Amino acid sequence: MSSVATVHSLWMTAADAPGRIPGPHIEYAQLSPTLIVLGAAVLGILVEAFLPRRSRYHTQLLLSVVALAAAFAAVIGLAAGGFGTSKAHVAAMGAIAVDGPALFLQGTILLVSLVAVFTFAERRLDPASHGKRVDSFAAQAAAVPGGKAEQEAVKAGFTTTEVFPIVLFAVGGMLVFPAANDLLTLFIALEVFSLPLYILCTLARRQRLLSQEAALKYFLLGAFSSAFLLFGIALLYGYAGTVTYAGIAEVVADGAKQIDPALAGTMGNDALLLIGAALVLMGLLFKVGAVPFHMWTPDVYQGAPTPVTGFMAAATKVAAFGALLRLLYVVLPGLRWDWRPVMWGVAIITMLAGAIVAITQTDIKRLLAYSSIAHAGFILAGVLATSEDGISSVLFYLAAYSFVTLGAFAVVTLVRDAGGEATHLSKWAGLGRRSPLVAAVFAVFLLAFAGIPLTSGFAGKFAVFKAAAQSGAGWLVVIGVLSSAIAAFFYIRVIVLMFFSEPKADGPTVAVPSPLTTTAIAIGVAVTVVLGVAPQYFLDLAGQASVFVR
Amino acid sequence: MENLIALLVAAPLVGAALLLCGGKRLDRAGHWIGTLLAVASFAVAAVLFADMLGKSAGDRALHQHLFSWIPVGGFRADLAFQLDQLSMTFVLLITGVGSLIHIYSIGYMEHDERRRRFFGYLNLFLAAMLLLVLADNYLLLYVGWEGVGLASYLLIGFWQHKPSAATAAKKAFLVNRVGDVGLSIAIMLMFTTFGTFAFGPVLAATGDTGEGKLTAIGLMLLLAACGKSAQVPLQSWLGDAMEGPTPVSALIHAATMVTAGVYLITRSGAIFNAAPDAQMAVVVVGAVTLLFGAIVGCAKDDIKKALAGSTMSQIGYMILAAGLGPIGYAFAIMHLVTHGFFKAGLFLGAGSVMHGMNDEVDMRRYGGLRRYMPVTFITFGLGYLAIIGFPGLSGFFSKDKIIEAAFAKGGTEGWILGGAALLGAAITAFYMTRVMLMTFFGEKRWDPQEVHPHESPKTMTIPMIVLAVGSVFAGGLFSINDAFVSWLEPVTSFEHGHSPLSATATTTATIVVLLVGAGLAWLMYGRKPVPAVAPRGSLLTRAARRDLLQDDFNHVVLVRGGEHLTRTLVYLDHSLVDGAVNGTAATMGGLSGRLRQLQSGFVRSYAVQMLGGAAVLVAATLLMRGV
Amino acid sequence: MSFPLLTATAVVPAVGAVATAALPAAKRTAAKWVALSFSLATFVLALVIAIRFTPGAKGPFQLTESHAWIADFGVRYELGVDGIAVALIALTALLIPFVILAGWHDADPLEETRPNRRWRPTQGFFALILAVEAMVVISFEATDVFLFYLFFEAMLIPMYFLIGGFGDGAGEHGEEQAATQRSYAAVKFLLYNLAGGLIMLAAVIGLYAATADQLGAGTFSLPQIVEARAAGHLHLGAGTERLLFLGFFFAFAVKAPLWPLHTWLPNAMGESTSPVAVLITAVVDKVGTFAMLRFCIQLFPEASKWATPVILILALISVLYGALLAVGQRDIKRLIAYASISHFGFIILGIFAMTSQGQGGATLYMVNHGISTAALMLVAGFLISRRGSRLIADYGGVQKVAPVLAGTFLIGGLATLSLPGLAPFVSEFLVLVGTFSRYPVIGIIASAAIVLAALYVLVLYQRTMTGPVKAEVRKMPDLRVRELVVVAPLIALLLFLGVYPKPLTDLVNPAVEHTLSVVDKQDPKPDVHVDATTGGSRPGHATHGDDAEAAK
Amino acid sequence: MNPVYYLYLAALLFTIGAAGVLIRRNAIVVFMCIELMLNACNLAFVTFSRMHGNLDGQIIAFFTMVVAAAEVVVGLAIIVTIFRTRHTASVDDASLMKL
Repeated sequence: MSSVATVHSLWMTAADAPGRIPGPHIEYAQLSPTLIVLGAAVLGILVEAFLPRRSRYHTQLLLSVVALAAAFAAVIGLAAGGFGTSKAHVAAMGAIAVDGPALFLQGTILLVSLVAVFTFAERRLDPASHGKRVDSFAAQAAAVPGGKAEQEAVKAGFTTTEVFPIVLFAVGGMLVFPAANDLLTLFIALEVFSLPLYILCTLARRQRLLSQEAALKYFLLGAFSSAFLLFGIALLYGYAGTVTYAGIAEVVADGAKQIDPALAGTMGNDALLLIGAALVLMGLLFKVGAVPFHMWTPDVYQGAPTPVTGFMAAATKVAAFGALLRLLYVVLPGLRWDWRPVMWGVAIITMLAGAIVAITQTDIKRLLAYSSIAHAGFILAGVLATSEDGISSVLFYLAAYSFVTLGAFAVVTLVRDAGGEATHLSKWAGLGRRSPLVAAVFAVFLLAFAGIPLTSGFAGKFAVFKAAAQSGAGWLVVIGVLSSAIAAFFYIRVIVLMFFSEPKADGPTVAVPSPLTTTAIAIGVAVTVVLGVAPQYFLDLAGQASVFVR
Repeated sequence: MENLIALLVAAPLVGAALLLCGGKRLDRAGHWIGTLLAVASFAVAAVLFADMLGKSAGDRALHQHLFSWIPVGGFRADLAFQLDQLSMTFVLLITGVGSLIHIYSIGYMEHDERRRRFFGYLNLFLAAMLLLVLADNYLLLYVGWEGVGLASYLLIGFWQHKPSAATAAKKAFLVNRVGDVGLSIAIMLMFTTFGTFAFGPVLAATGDTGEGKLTAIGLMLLLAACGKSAQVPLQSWLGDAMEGPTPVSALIHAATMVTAGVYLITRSGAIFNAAPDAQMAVVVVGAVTLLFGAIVGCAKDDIKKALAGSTMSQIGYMILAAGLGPIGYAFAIMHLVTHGFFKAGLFLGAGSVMHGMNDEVDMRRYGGLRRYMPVTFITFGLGYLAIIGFPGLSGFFSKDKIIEAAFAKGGTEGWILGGAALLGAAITAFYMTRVMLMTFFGEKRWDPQEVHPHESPKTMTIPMIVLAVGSVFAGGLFSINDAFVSWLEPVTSFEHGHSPLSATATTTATIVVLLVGAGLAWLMYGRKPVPAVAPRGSLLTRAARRDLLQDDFNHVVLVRGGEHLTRTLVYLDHSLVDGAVNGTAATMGGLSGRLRQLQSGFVRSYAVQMLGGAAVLVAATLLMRGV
Repeated sequence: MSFPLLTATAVVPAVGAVATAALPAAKRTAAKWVALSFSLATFVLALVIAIRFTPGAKGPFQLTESHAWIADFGVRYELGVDGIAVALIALTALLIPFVILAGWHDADPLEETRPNRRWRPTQGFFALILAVEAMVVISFEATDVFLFYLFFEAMLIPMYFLIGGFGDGAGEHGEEQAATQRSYAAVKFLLYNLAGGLIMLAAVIGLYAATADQLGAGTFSLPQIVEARAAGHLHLGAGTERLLFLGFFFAFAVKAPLWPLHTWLPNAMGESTSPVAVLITAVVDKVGTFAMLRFCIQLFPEASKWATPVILILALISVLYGALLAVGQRDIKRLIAYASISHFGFIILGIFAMTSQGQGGATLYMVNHGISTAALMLVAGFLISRRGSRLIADYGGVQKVAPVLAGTFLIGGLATLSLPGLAPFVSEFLVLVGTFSRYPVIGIIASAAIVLAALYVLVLYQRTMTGPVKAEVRKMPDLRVRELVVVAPLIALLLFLGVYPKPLTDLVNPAVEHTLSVVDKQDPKPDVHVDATTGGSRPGHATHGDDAEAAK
Repeated sequence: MNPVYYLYLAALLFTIGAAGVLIRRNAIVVFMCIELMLNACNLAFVTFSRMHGNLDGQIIAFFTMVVAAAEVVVGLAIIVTIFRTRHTASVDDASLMKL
């Protein structure tokens, strides 16, 4: 908000002598994670521009990995420096919060992205074309699918190494999103990580029609929802006269403060406040994929290149829920009694709808999409606890969930047949007989989704439900467990398919991945098990990080 | 001395274990081992008996406590034996007759390749039966009670390859189980009433509790007795039980096991004495059964089934006597013992006949056999005379006493019961004479080409002779200055009944009816030849051939009804209980199918839904505030 | 701190599972022996527990272990055993070796050459069995509700694979359909129990919320909660307590299984191989009844009393219903399954009769039923494996060709109909007496099952074993040595515990007393007090002549 | 005149935009409608800014324009690719993925 604030003060002090405009005070050190990532992204663009084609892949990969690792290190540094707890404060002149939740979520996002980048860089799965190993991205996104240009591009062995900087941009946005401390920053961050994602969706090497369609849908609906978000922001601004979280919260807290009667129509007008809040919430709910704003999820998850889907499913949820938490806990706590019941409703239909619709899915990626919707519902249950337990449980759940998702989609990339990935469930029949290991790993992820004890899924579920129950929403918990019982059904279905049904003759083959994907999956399994068996350390972490700075 | 008691049970038990687990290598010596152990048990019994006679009537009861069996809370069941005069009587009967029948079986089962197992089962039976009569508490008695049930199941179904045998065995066990439920409920009642179910305390405490409870206990005990002793209404199994080898019929279904009911009632005398209603029920059951059995006995052409009917009826006498209370207990037991002798003898005789007639059981295919198997004829004849109560033989003394006691019940009841008993005596005479005539007299109705009747080997005849001797003299011995009564008196207590008729009157009446019955039989089967195929006969006859339709009743009501019930339940379990579960799953599937239609694939419909959602969201938020 | 015996007992089989699973495809026989030896080691440890355990010592639990685990959830790693737990652990550890032996060839791959060598069904089979054992053992030991819940739920997964993954190849309409039926049964089993478990999860969370609300810090430690309640620090409102109770009970009733939640059992037992079927009824389901006794009643005494009437009725229905349906079955294994339902009815009846006989009997029942069903089911399995059919109608006259098999089968059957002299009689009679002494009518109605049991067992025996020898059966071999080794000890045990159950009762009684003290229920007193010293019947008769007078 | 009218206008424009998104088939037009919605927001911002007498709203309007421009870049890129693939820009034709 630097600029806004300064200009504002200028306006007020127009009378006295113009002169020294005080430069904004930015704590670069504390913003370092974001800055590192975005800087790397810019570098990446330059690399694309100036490096010869053959050396780009490795450079980009190295660059992004180093950047993300460095950013993560920075986050750790900040956390160690106590910015998560004692020294938590609002940086960049009120634009960005540096506090526990922000750092925890940024850390999670960075780790997830790091792992995701591995899957992006995977080049062993697709059969080598013309002697060159290729990844799962289009040779030349601009070329018409099946057209002459594309064939040439393929023959020339082009690859879209741009994905790396694009991902970095997205990550940058995601880092800001949960830390945004005023509505404008929120909006900008949203766009900054959405636009790259739209692009990433179009880049699939196989089934490009689906890929492009997914992008279109995602883009249109995303833009549509962000328009609502923006309008909501406008209304809130109209209500409070400011867009800083603290400012709005203040106004909300002590209701209509005395202002000149001319503005009585707007200032402190609850209608503005409520409608605005609702619209902003809608914008965020769209991103987390809560019913009824979830339509994009299945289509986009299915159409997008699987590594992108994994990244999106994991990282976007983390970022969006972070923003949602901050909004509800920092901006609108005074409004609790208004939004809680509404959000309860949203949580319930999200849990139920997600679980129920998933039962009849036939495509593994769509199945996971719906399961992610159901999980959004579970997380909402934690969000609504409006207690520190609620925050910490959500943080923990997000961490646990994102790695499971990433791992699951990584496994999906392995199961392939002539037409690329074999995502239709019928193709997965008897996978357990063909390659028990892969099937077993996938089963672990599914069980984690289902929330079977001794997996991270169970710990997370228990945490959020516990928080909900303690906040007095016991019936929400009951509905939650019921819908997870329904959800269990389709996870089990997949396991049955993999282990108990005879393998088909023309079944898919399981490609042997490079160390990159292997690492990704391994990390996924490790996190799933560790957080399932010995979650205490991470619960503590989330616990310490569960205080928002105001 | 009391430490020997366990030995009584142990000997046959060891035998059973040896023979059943021993495997083929014991096939040769198996039957000898079995017999030896049975005899050993008898020897021990004899020793104990001698010792007991040496003591004064007061302290003859012995007691042996092995270990605490089931201790849970206030529930204390011990594995402990008690040997008093009553038990002693039974022990002698069981081991004695048992040993004889073991010996008999050696010959009888000679050609059966599973003889070893047969003897194993016999030993098992002895052990269980002895446990039953030696137990010092009802729960242990229950063990023996079901044990003999198992043994009889195994032995009835010994020729398992015959479906009829297997079915009969199953039937016997099931009907017995119904009775056993009665016993177990009785035990539970005792536990809740007295806090224990050991004979001593329970029987001592009958005074301190309400008659209602006691009546309930008594009726439950009666139910048990009915099951085991084939009394109406649970008598249906005994006839079919004749599917078993004849020695089995002799030992289990004539001499010992079926009399367990009488033992139970006599043993629980104190309870019944304090519960007149229960007593009355006992008497009625006894009277009804003694007529029922007798009538059935008249109509059967299968020699064993005829004898089975007679058994039923004779036990009816005992139960009747036991129901009369202190005036009857002793006579009940006495008749039980004498009956043990002659009925066993009769069965063995029948067995010997069948042995000689290649297992033909239809009396209409017999005739004039006295010439071919004299020993059998004589022993059987003596048994016959005994059972019809021919003056001077065992049956006369015991049965006569019971009839007298029945009259002594007093009032109209007395007359009715006495009359029934007399009638029973007459019918007994009739059907036994019938059996006698059809088997040993008249012209031969068998084909000399196929069957060559011959006398049985020594192993079979000797036991028959011994039993015959018993059935001749036992009654007389017992009645010498009421030896038997005074022997049992300390246990069962005895009162002299005051019959409206004088003893002599009763006796003469008995003899008269006896002669009438026998004469009638001679008129029907002695004078004119017996048709080789049964005539259609009167309605009653036909009913009697079918056990007075009692089986048909069971079949229609219980079996059919049960089948329908189970079939319905199986159906409901599938369609209703399970259907509910699968139903929910199906519903979910359907719901899911309908919901996913919303995902139409058109961006604009998504947008519409989002807008709608937004609208709802806003509306709801405003509603919450009530703006 | 002493040697963590309880943990070890759970860890050994777990290690065994890993070791077995790790063996390469070729080492099939080795896997079997490894599994067997580990299960035996577990049995030894269980014996050590039984020895180290001193019945009637102070405090509800012994050999306790306690470590911090997930502080945020108020979860501690708390183990401890009472007599009941010891008995059941011993049972489990005892049965598993037999299960493994009995299933020796059940998981051999059908044809030697598999498409790939990574598929190792045999290793998987035995590893899963051991995994189940480990989880069952630890859920018997857990005194922390959450810890218990964790494994109570987790054990579904290996069970699920055991049921769905391995069949006895005796399907009525060929292997293809058998496979589908199997996976249906497996899914049904899993979903049924998972649903129950999730309902329970809600209750568990509720319990945490309640304790956290009233004790400051949420806790799951059973002793702690019982203590707090006794000391009056913890007052769940009647409403809350009932809801929580129902949540717990539902899960356990599914597991037990109690009518009308039983329908998964016949499918599961019918489709799986008989060793697995034994694992289900004899071991895993016991966790349900055990948990009723340990958690439902001790955590929510008031609610337990409140719910008792309904539960007793349901249990009574199970008793009769199961027996009647058993009579109506055409499939040997399903018949045994329904018989088990009837028996579980008895167990639950005993537990909720709230008398020392009832609960003591119920505990004995768990053990005895485990042994007897194992005996019957395993012999049935041997029979089925010979003929390749589960249909009763396909047999006849077996005892002629395979007398030993028939004999053992009969003994198993007699145990199932709880014939006196065999172990189940003791427990069944105790349960009946215990029930009768507080609820006479229910006790009497339940006794009807005595007859029904005889009916289904004897009909089964008659149809399969007796009668003329069927052609298909003529070549049937008698029991082999391995099979005898499995059956003989079980039968011996049945006889021993039938004649001398005292060791078991001594073990169980104090635990039962403690449970009842938590619920504070006393056994009803008899009308007449007689000193229960068993003396000869002499003293009675001095007086009873007068009694007769008095009665008139 | 009362600045509130501008708010009404903004709301109206926003609604028109939203309606357009729902009604129009051509991706380009749909996209333009979204832009219209954004601009409606801008109007609202500016109005509020005037009412509150601070500049935040106007600054935000600038940011919004930038964002809108960025969206155009990305959006048109996507739409054009799809047009070249399918030779149609109708959003209803892009419905391969459903249910």
